[in-house]
Amino acid sequence: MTTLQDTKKSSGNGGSAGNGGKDGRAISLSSRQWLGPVIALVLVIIVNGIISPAFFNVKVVDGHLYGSLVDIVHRGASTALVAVGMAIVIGTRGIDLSVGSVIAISGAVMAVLIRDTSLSPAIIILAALGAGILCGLWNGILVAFLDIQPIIATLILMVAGRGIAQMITDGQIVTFHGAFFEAIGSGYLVGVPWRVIIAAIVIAGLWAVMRKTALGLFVEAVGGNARASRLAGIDARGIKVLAYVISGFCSAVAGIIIAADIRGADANNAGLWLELDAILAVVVGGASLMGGRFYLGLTVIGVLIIQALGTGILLSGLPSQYTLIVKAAVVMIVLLVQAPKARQMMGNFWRRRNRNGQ
Amino acid sequence: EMIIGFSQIGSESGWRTSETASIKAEAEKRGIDLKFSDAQQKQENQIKAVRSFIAQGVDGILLAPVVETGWDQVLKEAKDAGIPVVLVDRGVAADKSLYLTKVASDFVQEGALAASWLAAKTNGVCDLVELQGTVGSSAANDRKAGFQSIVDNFPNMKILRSQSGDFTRSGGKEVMESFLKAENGGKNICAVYAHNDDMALGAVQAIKEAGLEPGKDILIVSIDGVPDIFKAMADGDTNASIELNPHLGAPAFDAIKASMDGKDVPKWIKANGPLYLPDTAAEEYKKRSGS
Amino acid sequence: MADRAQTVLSARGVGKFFPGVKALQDVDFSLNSGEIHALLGENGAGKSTLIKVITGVHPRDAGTVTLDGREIHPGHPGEAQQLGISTVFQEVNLVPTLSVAENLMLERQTRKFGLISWKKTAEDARQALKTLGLDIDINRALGSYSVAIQQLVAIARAVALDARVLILDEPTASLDADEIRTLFGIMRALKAKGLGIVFVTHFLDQVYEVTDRITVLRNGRLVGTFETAQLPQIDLINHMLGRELAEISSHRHHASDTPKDRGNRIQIKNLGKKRVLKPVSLELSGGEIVGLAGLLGSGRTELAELVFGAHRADSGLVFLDDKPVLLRSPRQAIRAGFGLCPEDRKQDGIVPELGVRENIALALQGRRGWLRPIPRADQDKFADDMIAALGIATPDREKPVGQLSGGNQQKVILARWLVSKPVFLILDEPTRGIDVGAHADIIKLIRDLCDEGLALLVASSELEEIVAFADRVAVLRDRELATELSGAEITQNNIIEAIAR
Amino acid sequence: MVNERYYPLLATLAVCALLYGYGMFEYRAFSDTYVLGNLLTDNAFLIITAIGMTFVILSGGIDLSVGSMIAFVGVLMAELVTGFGMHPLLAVLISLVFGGLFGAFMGFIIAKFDIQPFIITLAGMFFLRGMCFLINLDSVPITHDFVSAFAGFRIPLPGRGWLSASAMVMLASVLIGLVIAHYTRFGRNVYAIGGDRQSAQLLGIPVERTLIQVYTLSGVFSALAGVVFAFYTASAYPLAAVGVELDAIAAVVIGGTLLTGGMGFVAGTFFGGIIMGVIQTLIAFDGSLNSWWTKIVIGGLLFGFIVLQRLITRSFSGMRAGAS
Ligand SMILES: Nc1ncnc2c1ncn2[C@@H]1O[C@H](COP(=O)(O)OP(=O)(O)OP(=O)(O)O)[C@@H](O)[C@H]1O
Ligand SMILES: Nc1ncnc2c1ncn2[C@@H]1O[C@H](COP(=O)(O)OP(=O)(O)OP(=O)(O)O)[C@@H](O)[C@H]1O
Ligand SMILES: [Mg+2]
Ligand SMILES: [Mg+2]
Repeated sequence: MTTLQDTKKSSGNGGSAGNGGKDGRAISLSSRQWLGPVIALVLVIIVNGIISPAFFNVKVVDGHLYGSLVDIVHRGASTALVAVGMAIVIGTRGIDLSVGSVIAISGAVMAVLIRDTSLSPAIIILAALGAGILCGLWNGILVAFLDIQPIIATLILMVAGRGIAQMITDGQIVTFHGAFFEAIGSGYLVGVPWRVIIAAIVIAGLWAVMRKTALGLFVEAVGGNARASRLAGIDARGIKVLAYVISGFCSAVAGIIIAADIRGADANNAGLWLELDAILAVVVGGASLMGGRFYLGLTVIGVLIIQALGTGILLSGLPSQYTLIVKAAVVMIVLLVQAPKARQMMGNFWRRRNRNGQ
Repeated sequence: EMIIGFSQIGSESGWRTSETASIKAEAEKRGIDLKFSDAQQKQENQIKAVRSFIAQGVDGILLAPVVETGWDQVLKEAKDAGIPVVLVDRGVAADKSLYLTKVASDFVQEGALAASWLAAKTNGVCDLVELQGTVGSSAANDRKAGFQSIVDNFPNMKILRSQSGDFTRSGGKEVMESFLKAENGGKNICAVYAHNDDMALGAVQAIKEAGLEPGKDILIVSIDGVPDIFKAMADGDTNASIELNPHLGAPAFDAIKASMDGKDVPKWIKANGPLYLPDTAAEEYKKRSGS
Repeated sequence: MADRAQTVLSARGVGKFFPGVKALQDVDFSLNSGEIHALLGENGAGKSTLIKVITGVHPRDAGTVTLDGREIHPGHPGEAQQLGISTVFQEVNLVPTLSVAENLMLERQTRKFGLISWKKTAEDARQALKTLGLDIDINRALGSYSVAIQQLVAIARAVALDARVLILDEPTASLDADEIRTLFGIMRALKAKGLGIVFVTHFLDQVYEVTDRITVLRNGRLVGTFETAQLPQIDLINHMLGRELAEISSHRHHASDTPKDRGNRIQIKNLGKKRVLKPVSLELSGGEIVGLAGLLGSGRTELAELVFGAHRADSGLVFLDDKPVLLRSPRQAIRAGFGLCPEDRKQDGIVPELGVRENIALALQGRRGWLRPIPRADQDKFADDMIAALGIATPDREKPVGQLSGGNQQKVILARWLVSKPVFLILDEPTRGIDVGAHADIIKLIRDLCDEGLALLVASSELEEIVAFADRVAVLRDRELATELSGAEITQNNIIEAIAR
Repeated sequence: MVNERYYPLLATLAVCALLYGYGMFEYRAFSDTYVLGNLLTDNAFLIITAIGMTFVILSGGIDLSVGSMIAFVGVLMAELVTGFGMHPLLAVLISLVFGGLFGAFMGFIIAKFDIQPFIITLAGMFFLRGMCFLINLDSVPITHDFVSAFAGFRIPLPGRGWLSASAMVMLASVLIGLVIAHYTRFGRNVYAIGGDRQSAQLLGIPVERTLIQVYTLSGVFSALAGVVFAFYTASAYPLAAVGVELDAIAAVVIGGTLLTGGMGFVAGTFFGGIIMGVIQTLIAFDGSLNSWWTKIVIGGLLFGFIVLQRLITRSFSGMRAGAS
């Protein structure tokens, strides 16, 4: 049963003073926002299980968790980081196409420093993160201060950034060794992959900063109506810059993880087309590209849906040429099921049927 | 001084960057003014570049075509302008009179060579998995076809699974991880055939992380001969790699020179690389990483 | 006339539900040809919703609508237009990026051989504006004009459509007396031609001036339809509110005798900007309310924006208690304790996706900075207090503001500034679209704040409002301060004289 | 004085002229009509795509499926002409109809269900690319007399250059785009919807229908671009035109169209496409940039132009203000 319509008792609509607001528990759409993505995720996972019964096997190999389910989280960690940064940018009514290039740049900085210097890992990581933050700063300034439209502003770095990364690595995959970095890529802490822990920490930290301070509100206000926010005393430009900086930072962390994973910086291919998956995840998680609202938790679920889908396709043994079609179809279905308009239509349809049935 | 235009596909892999570097170095050595254009993986950009070379009246053009078809028109224009075109590292499906020569190896043959080696190594009994290159790319198509043509002759050789790892290291690793899971933790898999070395290197890590020993529990054969694969072979992680020769500058320039001198040039200057095995790997690695 | 009248448009048993809100329930409404019919009710009563249901913006959940006796089911406003229902919706609903001419002629450009003839179209556009006596450059983007001009263009467009029924949802909200007179002239002429006109407003004297009948809605239900001539104003108000209106004290507010003691002395000295506003000097102190009067485009909004730092002034300074205030951005103004409730609530006011609570907390939070979030409990309390004090009609405090009725959006923005406790508040057309009941509440609230030492500058096109509560009135003319009136000088006639001189 | 709404267009024109002038100044061969003819020919498919994209962007949307559409139409044509022996013109017709239908389908979902165009067309992009792989994994020639005649057709220009059939199709498309944008109700409605969708709806514009038409139009234009591309290379390749959607968007934006919708010009898109082409040509003429510098320079030039355009637009406004 859909209960989209009116769940309150018919006490009028609070037209007279003092009546509204007290009864704040009326179920609004937003409180059920999580339903669609979670159902979609469960469905994809169930289908995976049907395709490949081994899918649900999780066992302990060499003292760490091992299995397809673990793989989804493991592989999804870097995409989730990028997507969460993307969600915040989208919250300000922006978009960041440069994340893939930022991943390449931070990975390249890290690999080259490891290869050519004997700096301590902490400094190398800081340098890689710094590179990502600089990239974000550049995007933010273009968008907020030069008023360049976000798609184009970040397209610039998307194109040039990969060139910069290639320049740093000389167009070769720079391989490196070192226990510390290998652990980041494929090490475990009490059976849980380090990269998952890192991603979880960063995402939880961002969630706290966004939701436990007023920053999240500011981001959403700026995305909803930048002019009005400015007039309400919010530094709209600053908030925009900050959003891109956060996105740059998240991409840099992802870049570090990705490079550590293959023990090399692949400037040519690292993070290629990842921006599309990240944006997809944000939208599958229920946010609007028109800004004004963002959901970090649902974005992560969106990432897991996409990752589970990819893993499912690989497990199914379906020839590679079908991958894109399946992906397109599933994304389409998930979006349609989630779209409020479509739900509304289905709701109407059900009500009509029930009415006729009675 | 000779002016030669070089339209390169892009810089999508370390191998291609080496090829570019090698051709540039060769040009410098010979005092050739090389006009380089990177097409960012797009045929239309390559056509633009070739036309720009024609407009500038260069003495010759090197073209590393991103795809095999669609060159007739622009090659005709070059021919009309009297500019010889040398295809490097890949061929085109155009009339042979439209270009001077092709300096390239044969992808199909590479695939066949890999399969032959594997068949010999396993006495024709092997269930293997394949890491394909980018779907639709000619290198992936041909390396797959060549390999398959040999496997078809061995009833006890079977390709269990074949997925695209997009020619990248992380792609190879991710796909291999799922193969291992789908094939009983890797116990069903006798060998991996990777369309390039980078994917093989990714697979090595996936196999290690699954608790198996690459090169022993699962044999690995790949193509390209990038420096890192020699290290891996020397360490015993992979078993064979077929080199794709990146040093195509010298034969290409020679061909242009020869045709200017009015000499005949063969239509296909084969540049196939050999199959390398672990025994020479350490030495080869030293050679390649040293230079 | 009434007996020969014939029903053109009628709605029976109309219902409309939004999640959590019964916006309309079993509403009947009928409109005769050749009449002007007022549709009245509090903010959120369902007036705009009824109009939107009739014109096909929202699908209706129950009931029938007939036009000339035939049932109609317009799927979108375009179809309603084709059927002969021409509408000016609440808020300006034109396209700011298009030129004035294009806005006027959208979907009805003159075509030759299937292609638009721009020359003819421009002529028609000019013609349409002429009926309203509006002389502006029709090739400029509509967005470059003030809200009032945009409102007039929207009316011109609706009037120019050859319609059977004309619906005007608060068309007079941002117009001044002259324009309203022109509009009424046009309405009467159309009525004489046999059109049926639906007219929504919160100005009761306008209702008595032009309408023939009145339909009152309350909480989404029909209260009744009445002959205007037979309904005393006090009864009308009771019908609308469903209670007696607390008496509005009509005598003017007086600033305390010694305003200087209160602090919060604001001095505006030679504040000006080239091509926008000639230097203006004005002083006001805590507890004082200064009205800002002037014609359309006289520069009231500009002055407000300069004082608030929304635009940077070329010349002049603003002092607070003799200390100059840096006004490079609204943020700095807000830090100094200034507030501005903007004129254009859609563009500059609401953040539509955010809820009522968040919108109300925004300015206060902006002042505190992001590091010191207002605790949720406080936010809830602020929101609930304001919802109660201003009578904001909303099912709960989390409802996205974009889904509130126009008047309630205005209340939310006002609430935003009230909770931020400014020392100097500028209100630009603060009561636009606010119903009579709330109007009184708001004026009372503002007075209370002034008694606590707030200095208030109110720009308004409603002279009564200014007369009702201003201690002094500054009159702007042609982007220049013309005169100041104070004390007994403040009468509607004096202000009109000063404006029009 | 020119209406201020045309400043971005003038700015684009100025940038284009500046860039071309630089080329002529720097390289002797650049002033040859051969280069001009090549520019028109080589960028024909991009500009045709970008015209369709202009309408989408004007309506406030975006269409990411265009690149895949180009590839798919090529593969489809190859299959029809080479596989089924169909006459190319019939195959063209089928392709255009397919493009329109596919666009209409995406538009339908975008308009009816209110789902973001970015995502729907992204799914469309995946889907069409996937369809290419299903039909054909290889690059294949399209051999037919008509195709070679089209590819070989040329009207000589003074100098060494010529106008190719592709270029003429492109110029015709620009004209058609101009007429649709500025002289039809549909065109003006697109501007209105992009300017303020809600208001447009209230003003009586059939928003849903218009949006469906916009994506249909984009589908047809990108299919036409696919046809031109297939004829231009006389071949089909499932990986063709990867990333062309971004080039098209860049061309539209460089042409002075606002991505937020409601403001922009088809003529600007034409020059935007030419600017993109001139950048490529200049880099090829220079021939000294290595792979990574090529990327960095393209990004840098993109940045430079957008900033330059801003400055020019602003100084136009300044001039006007001074005059009045
Ligand atoms: N799109 C919407 N979604 C949800 N609720 C809505 C929507 N539009 C209107 N409502 C609700 O319907 C009720 C009636 O609103 P309506 O706009 O009709 O009021 P109104 O009488 O026009 O008030 P005002 O005088 O303030 O304009 C309000 O409670 C409002 O919150
Ligand atoms: N009659 C007019 N003709 C041309 N432009 C006008 C006219 N009236 C206003 N404008 C434009 O509208 C803009 C807004 O004017 P402004 O906000 O100062 O008016 P106001 O005094 O606040 O009156 P209101 O708020 O009632 O419109 C001005 O920048 C001006 O360009
Ligand atoms: Mg209303
Ligand atoms: Mg004003």
